[in-house]
Amino acid sequence: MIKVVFFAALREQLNCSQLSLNSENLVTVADLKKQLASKDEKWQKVFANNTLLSAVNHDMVSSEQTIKSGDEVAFFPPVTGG
Amino acid sequence: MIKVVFFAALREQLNCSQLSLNSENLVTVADLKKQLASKDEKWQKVFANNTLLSAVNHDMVSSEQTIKSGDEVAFFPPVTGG
Amino acid sequence: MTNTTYPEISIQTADFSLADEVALLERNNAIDGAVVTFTGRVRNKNEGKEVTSLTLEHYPGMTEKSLVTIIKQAKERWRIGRVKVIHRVGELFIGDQIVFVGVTSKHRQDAFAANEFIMDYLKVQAPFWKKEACQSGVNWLDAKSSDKNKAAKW
Amino acid sequence: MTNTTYPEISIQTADFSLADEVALLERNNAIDGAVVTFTGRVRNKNEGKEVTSLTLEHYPGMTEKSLVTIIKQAKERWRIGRVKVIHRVGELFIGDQIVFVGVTSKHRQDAFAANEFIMDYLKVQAPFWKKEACQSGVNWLDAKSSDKNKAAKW
Repeated sequence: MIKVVFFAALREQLNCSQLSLNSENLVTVADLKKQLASKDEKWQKVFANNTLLSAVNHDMVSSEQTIKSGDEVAFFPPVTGG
Repeated sequence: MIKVVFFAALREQLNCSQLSLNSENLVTVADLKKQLASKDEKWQKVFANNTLLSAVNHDMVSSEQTIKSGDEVAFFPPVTGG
Repeated sequence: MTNTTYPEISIQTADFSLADEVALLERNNAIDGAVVTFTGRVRNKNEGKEVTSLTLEHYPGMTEKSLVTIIKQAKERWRIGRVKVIHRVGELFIGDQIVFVGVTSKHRQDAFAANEFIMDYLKVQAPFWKKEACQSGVNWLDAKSSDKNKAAKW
Repeated sequence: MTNTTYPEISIQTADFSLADEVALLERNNAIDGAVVTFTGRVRNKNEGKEVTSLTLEHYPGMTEKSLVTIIKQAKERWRIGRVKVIHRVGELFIGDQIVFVGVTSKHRQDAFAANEFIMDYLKVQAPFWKKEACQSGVNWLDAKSSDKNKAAKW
């Protein structure tokens, strides 16, 4: 299983802060994004945004990053702290 | 008359913090330095130091700066505040 | 307020005291002659709009990891002594303190550079998000490309 | 402690409070989101020698004029809000505060740059001199060529 978390505008748009997915057939973050985007039109639209950032186990990563069962994957908009 | 003031190491070396000079025959700061250096061996030695800084009426100046009666001329070592 | 696992950082809802933080940076630290602080506060205007409040969200766990990494990078690049980074989360109002970065060093240049580097990297790497409330409503702030460019210059 | 003729600067023997100075910079100032401070303190060592105290001499009148000019230059170069520069004179001991520079701005980059510029120029243009007391005796400090080079880079 893979834990997926969403933050800020993304969390609100999806109305979802967290979900779990079976990690079968998922090799990379890109695969995970594709699978999430296939849920419905809303998710498709949100994941079409190419400014979205991804993190795996609390490290910022690119979409090519491989993932495995037990990982925590996060998706969020560009950060605006400070 | 020209008021001449000395600071820090320079003041201690000369054992003098302030003096007044007749401004006749003095056109520039360089002239003033030359006249002060001619006082005695100690003054000559101190004014031979080419790192000495000069100010006229509270503005840092070069030795070519012209001076006139009523001016306050200062000589001091490179500054070390902050 | 200090995170006991990571004493150099704190993510907190509570306010902080600049004086207390600087006192901690300076205590028993007579080898460092320079202390540079940055404090970021909620401005009354942002891009022309009157702001009434900001709400800060963050990603617990990743926030700490990213700040610790940024501080580590700063220590590798400059000869600095002590560092403290505080970032508040939750709802904040005009004039409230948002973020504090304090750096000490023997010589001032290192503290200035490391402090600005930490802020620049925090702005583009630490997972915080600001939601702004103004008279026209509530909206998430967009990231600024100028912040991205500024971080890339280091 | 504030000089009434030049409210942005103060040359004083008394200590100052960082918290009070920052509070003044921030009071009724919700347009500026960034506050950068520099505090310089007496270090316990200088070039390998154990220091016991420093005595600061200055040139009254010229000091004020030079600091006012430096602040004016900073305001011409960066978009900054409020500025305060405090420099102590007289005898100071290990850990004592020597100098404070505080700058506010809308955006952080201006406050960082202006603060460091003011310190760099103060170091080479403001007529202050330090006499250092250590176990081997008392001597006037030499100016550092690195300070001259740093100021020349702006």
